[in-house]
Amino acid sequence: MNVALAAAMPLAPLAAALVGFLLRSRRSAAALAITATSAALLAAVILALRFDKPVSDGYRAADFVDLTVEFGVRVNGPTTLMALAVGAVALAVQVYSVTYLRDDDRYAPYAAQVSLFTAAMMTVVVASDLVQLLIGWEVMGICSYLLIGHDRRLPEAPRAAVKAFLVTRVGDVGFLLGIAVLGYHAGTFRIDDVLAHDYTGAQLTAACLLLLAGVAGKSAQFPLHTWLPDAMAGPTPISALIHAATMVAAGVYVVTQLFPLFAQAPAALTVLAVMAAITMLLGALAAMAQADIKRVLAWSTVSQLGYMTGALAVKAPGTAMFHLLTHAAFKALLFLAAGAVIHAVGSNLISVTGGLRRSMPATFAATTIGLAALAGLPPFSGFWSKEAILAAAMDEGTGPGWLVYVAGAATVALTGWYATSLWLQVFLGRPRSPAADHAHEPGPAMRYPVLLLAVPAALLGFAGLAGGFVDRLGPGAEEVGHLSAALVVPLGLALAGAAVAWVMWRRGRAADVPARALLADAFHLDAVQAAVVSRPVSALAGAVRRADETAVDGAVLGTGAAALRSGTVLAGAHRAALPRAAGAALGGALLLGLAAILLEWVR
Amino acid sequence: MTVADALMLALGVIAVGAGALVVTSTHLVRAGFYLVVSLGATAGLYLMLGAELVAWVQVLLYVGAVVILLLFAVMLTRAPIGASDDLDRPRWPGVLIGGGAGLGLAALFVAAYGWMKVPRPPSGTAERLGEQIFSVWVLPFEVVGVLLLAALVGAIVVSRPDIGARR
Amino acid sequence: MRIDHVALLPGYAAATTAVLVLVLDLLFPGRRGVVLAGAAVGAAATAALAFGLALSGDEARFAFCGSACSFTVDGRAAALMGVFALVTLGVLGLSATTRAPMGEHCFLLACSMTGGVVLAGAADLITLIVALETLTLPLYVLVGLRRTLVSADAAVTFLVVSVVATAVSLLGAGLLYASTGAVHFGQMNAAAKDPSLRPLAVVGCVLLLGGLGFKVAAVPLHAWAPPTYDGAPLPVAAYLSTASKLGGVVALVYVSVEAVPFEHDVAVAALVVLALLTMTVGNLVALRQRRMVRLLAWSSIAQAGYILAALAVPDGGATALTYAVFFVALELAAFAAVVALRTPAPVEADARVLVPAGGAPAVPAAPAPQVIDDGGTLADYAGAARGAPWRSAALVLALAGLAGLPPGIAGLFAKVAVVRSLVDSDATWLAVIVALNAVVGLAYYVRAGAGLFAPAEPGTPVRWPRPHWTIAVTTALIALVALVIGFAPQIVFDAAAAR
Amino acid sequence: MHPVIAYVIAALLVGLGVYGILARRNAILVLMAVELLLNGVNLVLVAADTTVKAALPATGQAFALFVIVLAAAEIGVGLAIVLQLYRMRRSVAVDEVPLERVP
Amino acid sequence: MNAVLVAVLVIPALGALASVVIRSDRAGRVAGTVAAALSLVAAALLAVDRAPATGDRLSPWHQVDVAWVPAVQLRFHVGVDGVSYPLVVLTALLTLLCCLYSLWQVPGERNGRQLVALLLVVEVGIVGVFLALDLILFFVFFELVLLPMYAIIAGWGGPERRAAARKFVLYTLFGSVILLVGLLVVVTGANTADLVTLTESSTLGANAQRIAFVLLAVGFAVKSPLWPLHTWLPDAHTEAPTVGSVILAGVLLKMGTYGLLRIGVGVAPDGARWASPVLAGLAVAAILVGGLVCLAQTELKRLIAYSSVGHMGFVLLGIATLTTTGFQAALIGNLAHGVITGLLFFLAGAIKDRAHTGDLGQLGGLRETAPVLAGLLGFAAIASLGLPGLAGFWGEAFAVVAAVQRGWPVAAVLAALGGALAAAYFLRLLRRATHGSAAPAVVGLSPLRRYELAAWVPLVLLAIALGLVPALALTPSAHPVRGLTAVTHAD
Repeated sequence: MNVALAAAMPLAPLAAALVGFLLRSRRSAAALAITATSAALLAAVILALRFDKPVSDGYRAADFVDLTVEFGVRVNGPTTLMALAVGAVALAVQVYSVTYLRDDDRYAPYAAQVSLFTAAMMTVVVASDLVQLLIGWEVMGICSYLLIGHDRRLPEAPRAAVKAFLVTRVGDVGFLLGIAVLGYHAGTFRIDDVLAHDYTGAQLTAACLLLLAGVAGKSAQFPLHTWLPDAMAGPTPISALIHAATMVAAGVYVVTQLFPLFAQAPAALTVLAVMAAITMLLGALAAMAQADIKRVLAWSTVSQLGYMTGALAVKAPGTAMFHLLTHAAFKALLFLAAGAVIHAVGSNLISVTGGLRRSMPATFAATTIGLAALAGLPPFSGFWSKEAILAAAMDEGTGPGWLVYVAGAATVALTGWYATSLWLQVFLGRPRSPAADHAHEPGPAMRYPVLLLAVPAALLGFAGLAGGFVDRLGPGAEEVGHLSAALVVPLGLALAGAAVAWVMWRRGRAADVPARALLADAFHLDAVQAAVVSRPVSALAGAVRRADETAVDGAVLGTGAAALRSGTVLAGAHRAALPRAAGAALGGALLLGLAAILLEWVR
Repeated sequence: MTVADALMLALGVIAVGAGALVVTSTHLVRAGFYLVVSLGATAGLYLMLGAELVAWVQVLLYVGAVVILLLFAVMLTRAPIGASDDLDRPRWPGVLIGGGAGLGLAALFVAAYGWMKVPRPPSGTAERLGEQIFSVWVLPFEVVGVLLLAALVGAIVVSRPDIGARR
Repeated sequence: MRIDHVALLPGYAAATTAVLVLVLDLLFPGRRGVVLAGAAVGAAATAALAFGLALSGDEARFAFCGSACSFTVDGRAAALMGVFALVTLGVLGLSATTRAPMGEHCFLLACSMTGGVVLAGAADLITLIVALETLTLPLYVLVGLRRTLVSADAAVTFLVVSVVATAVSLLGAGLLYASTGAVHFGQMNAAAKDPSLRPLAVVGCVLLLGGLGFKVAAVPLHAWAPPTYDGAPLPVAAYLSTASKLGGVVALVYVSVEAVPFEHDVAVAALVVLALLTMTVGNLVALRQRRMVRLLAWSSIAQAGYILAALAVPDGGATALTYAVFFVALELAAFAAVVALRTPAPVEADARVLVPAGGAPAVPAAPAPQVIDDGGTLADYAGAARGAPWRSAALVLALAGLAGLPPGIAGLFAKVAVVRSLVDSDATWLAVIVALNAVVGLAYYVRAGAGLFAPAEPGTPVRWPRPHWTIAVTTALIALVALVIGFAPQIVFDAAAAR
Repeated sequence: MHPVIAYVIAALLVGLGVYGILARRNAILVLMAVELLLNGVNLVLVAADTTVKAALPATGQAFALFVIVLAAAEIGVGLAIVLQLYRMRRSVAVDEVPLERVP
Repeated sequence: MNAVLVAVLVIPALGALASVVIRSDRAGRVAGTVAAALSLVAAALLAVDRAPATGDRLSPWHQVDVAWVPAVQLRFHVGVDGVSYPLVVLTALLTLLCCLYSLWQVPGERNGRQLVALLLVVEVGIVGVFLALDLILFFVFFELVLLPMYAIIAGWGGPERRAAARKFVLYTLFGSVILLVGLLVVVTGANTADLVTLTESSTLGANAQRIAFVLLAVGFAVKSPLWPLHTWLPDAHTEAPTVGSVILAGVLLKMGTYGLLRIGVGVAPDGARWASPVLAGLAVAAILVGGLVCLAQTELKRLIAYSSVGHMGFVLLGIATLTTTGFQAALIGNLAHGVITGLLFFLAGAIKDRAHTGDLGQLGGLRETAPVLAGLLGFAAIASLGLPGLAGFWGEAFAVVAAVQRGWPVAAVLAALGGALAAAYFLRLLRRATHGSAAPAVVGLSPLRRYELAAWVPLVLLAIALGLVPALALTPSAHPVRGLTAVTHAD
């Protein structure tokens, strides 16, 4: 039964997607998509309620004789929670999109793509085999590509879409190789068998580092984070679903699922810690300087993902899982709310908002909850998970632990700053544009998902006090729900950040951060990437093409031309009179005779 | 160095000398006559080597027929009777290849036989040869008959354009 | 002196045909059809007798045996006689509209056939050379019978080079006799002990092979072939490139395999050199040809190169003959298609080409263009595929076969056989060269074939008149044969191996 | 007697024939040169009879006879063809006979 | 069943004959199409009542064995097994689709029945290659394809067709003559041309095996094509008519890879092991060069052609590893490439026919004016860049896995990067062709016809099916592949 439920979670949206691509009318498309997603969510709920012990089942899908690939499901605690989160956010987004894309004639394929994404994400969640997981993993990527490129009005959309897919794909090269290493040594790709297999240290380190490349790509970790902010060109609901709640978290989720391997590869964990520290600080700093609501949220996502990987780096996957869930809730909430704001003022820019407190009370309330959770203010969900991570880092105590702790603490302050600053600039004060003057709440289909998401964003933290929930988070969740005296430090930092932001806002200088240009451009890492990778590759491509056409093909054509030329020369030798023929005959005979004699003599 | 050798040498000198004139003379007609001389001398050599039949056939067929034919051809092609200077092409290929062939062959023979001495072959081999031709070599003999017939008809049909015009 | 007249039957038949034609021509002056029919019947009878002989029994038949026999008819020889006769038959079938006097045309062909038939059975140098000469000499005349400047040039070229080559091979034969004291193949083999005479034998062997190389147009004795083929009437060109070439191959096989095995390595060296030169030069020059018949001529030179290559390996004789037979079938099919496509214009046109004695240009003049009586340029075939699909199909089949590609599977098997025998005797390098030459070959075969499908250029009124019915039938039959032996090649392989 | 003399004479005749074939423009002279060459060949054949221990005595002479006949036949046809060439070109110069043809 | 085996070869031949002799163009095309359909049925039927496996390396399900030309050891020995069966079916299917397409659309609208006839002849040749169990017979069929394909390109192709067709026929003939020498080295060395015997018990000496394998590999590499012997492919593809490109990319190239696996590896395993590193190196080079050239390519069909070079590189890499994983990956990669690239060329042809240009600079905004076409193009491109869940994935991913397995990490990494390159150039293609605002060239395109969809949909479904149920292709070939690697690893 549980197996069937788990199988239903990806299959229902998949079916909806396949059918949906053929549909034309938006009504039926919407109905189909919402039904299927609800079905998936329902299955997830039932599964979460019925779940008692981990199960795993599957069938052999591909037979490579000495390697086999299995398609199946593998259910354990984190699986159920993750499925729940994915289902909920997906449903919220589907409903929200119906209104958000009211006047878009390509809604039907959009809905189908979202369904396909849901199916892929669910596949990643329940996959029982690494290759199966890879399938879901990459299909998510292509859906993200398609959906980012959805908006035809934005000239930068296609570029952003391609960038998002390519950067993650580069990471996936490592992911594929990592899977290959694991599967080759274990002789199978079944996750359970892989976890059970006894690898040598070198194999593990290699495999884990390779996997981390993929994780970095998907979860936008430094240095492969550059695609996520650009991905904001996609429709806001997509940003909420894919680039905040689910796909970007998939990397973290996969690591939690494979954590036993990472636990034996300290080198990989150290790398992960460094990655995480850089990522969270980088994200927070960049978020401070953005002028665009969505980009603020995007960078904050980067930074929050840094927290999760940091938790993993300090061997607390359960805690990472916890933060993943809370983050999914409040970040989805924030994006959808931001969507409402953008919808109301018709622009992404913070500078055209202001004083929306009165005109959009519901959105204001929801955003307040979301930002509070983001900033880690008690009692909102973000507070609990972030505290747990920092506590875990402190307990870890080793170098990586401290690194994560210090970076995390610093990030808390920065987060407090930009969260508050955003909140103040958008909702308080006076409207800074006519659009902000006439802003109004969106329709119910957009309002209710926001409000519904506000509930977990506010309260999910308390689940950490429930033992059963904590067990489901999987190993390394000891810190969850245990508050210690140490929490005053981050809390204080957060409040300090908020205070600074308030002061600056009061002085009307909320926007001018020190070194604004540098931060806004995230330390010019994009330019670096272009200079180090993109441009050399395209230059190389041009060179190779020229070489292929001139040298390789040239050799071929040259041979032909040479044959023709020699033909011409020889034919010219025959453009003569009869005696030459006789001469050739006699001369040839003479030469043959002489040659024969010489041959005779040498013998 | 016997009498026979001396005789052979003399005939040889005649044959070769006349041959040289054949291929160098600037008079077409004279070239024909030099050819007669050369062939005749060779016939003499055949006699020395005990091949009467060959010798006489040579005299009859060549000196009697072939050369006459050649001379007729010379006349029919309205060739100048006197000296004409346009008979020769650039010489060097001829000199090169001809010289190479002649001297090479000569060297070959000298190397092969040296100053070997053989008894002078008995004369009167004619009848033996005759019966051989009509026993062992009768097949090529018959075929040669066909060949000559073809040559005859061919020569006629080529040299008489009016046959071609007939339908 | 034992004479097995059964063995001689095909020869008799051939000679009789010649005489019969002469008589018929006297009895029925101007009745071209009768003469042609008579000749055809004679050739058919010869072929029938030969193949009957081939199938009659396994043991070889001998004739004119003193201490050794000068005429041997085994299965292979009989089959070859049959092939000569069939080729002659085919050429006769294509001659229906030739502008040469029919009586002489058929007579000379019959004489030539006689030479071929005897050649197939020859077992001593004298018979071999006489037969070969009988095969060749009538062709001088036939080539000249078009009575145009071009054909006169062709005839003289053919004559001079041929005479020279004959002289060379005679010299070789003489040296061989001088060193071995025998002319019968078997005995020559046994003789040649005296080491001081070996150089003579070596040179003789090489000169003989070289001289015979003229008949297969092996480089450097090849230069006569293109102008001669191009100048000759089409059927005669067909005969030259098939029967005459086959004669050369037979002679080469007999000499190199039967007569002078004691000089085998020398023979091989000579043949390899000839083969490399021949196939490469032939193919490369063929690339530049614009006239159909010249292209076929150069391609047949290249093909001779493959045959020589096959000859250059031990027991390559059978392979060489096999290849030669396949080649003859395809080449004849090609020429038949060309004849069928280039149906001569009405006879009145003659007056214009026949330069009357008296006022002739001193410089080589291009043939009067308005008269279609030669292969023409490749461009002249544009639009043929549309105007004359079946004839074009036959030509394409033949060209494909010559290139060694399906649908002309016969050619493919021929190539396979040659490469196989080369690889088999560890001459893989030579096999590779042959293979690469095949690629060059395809280049011009494709060009010729594609020319048929090119759209006829506007302005020139291209019409494809129906050919004379005998030509049509003959072409169809030859193409059919070329196709069928592609699917049943084993016949040829067996015949070539039968001793 | 010393057959080598005959042989050398033959060789020289052959050489002269070759030279003639290559150096002469007039077709008839070319044919004469061919006769010279064949004559040399005959001399070789006849001389061979005296030196070699023949399986069948005097084979060389027989061969020589056949060669003479072949030569005669060739000359006959050859001259006819040369005459035809003359009718066409009013000239029998072999180096006016082209191997290549302009289409 | 053996009757069916022969029928698979005979039906298309008869169809070709029929469509030529029938006077009416329309009727000729129909007759040919019917024959193609019948041959597809026959091909599909081959899977039923298989003979039990006799050998462990090559044991045909059905076979026909008749003496033909003993002199060159040629027997008419054909048979089908798990390795060849999917390819045979694919060939029959693609031919049928091309014939269907040609029922309505023939370039220049000139003598379509000849085109159909040529397509059928090509089918005979290709199917024959896949069925042949005799080396010489294999070669005969291998050659049979050349001239008809030349005629298709030269007769119905684009403006530069003559040169392209010439290059194609000469270059590939070069390959096949080298192949011939290699085959004959094997035949004369082992004194048999029977593939079953040779594969089951190779009596070939090590040295002969090396010579043979090198010659065979060169021959097949030209056909496949393997860098640097690939330059005939882009021209041929660019100039060939749509159906020509489809057949060319879909199945004709497979003759090379199939031959390399079935004959090269099967007959000269020692030679294969000896040469495999070089082969792998070239394969990786092909992957990277193909990808990079595509990245700088501006012509639609040329780009797809070069992508084929890259994809076949993956297949050859799989073969070069000499592991079961590699072989299986190569086989399914063959099929996937056939299906997907066939679809891509169909679409490219449709676009070029409508927009009258294949220049990516002049295309653009296709999804605004022709959303379905753009969607299908997107699907095909995504499938072709090896997205997991679609057909292309298995071959490429597991070629990489096989490289890891063989202990060639560098090759694996480079190949995987090549996969990323594939993503790069295909997304670049989509961005240039479909995204953005509609370019003038793509405004007012005629809508898709029903027959076009009929020709494409089967390929789309097949691409999805192979992606989700790879067992379709992998299960039948598992047994022979195990046997083959048993040979190559027998030290």
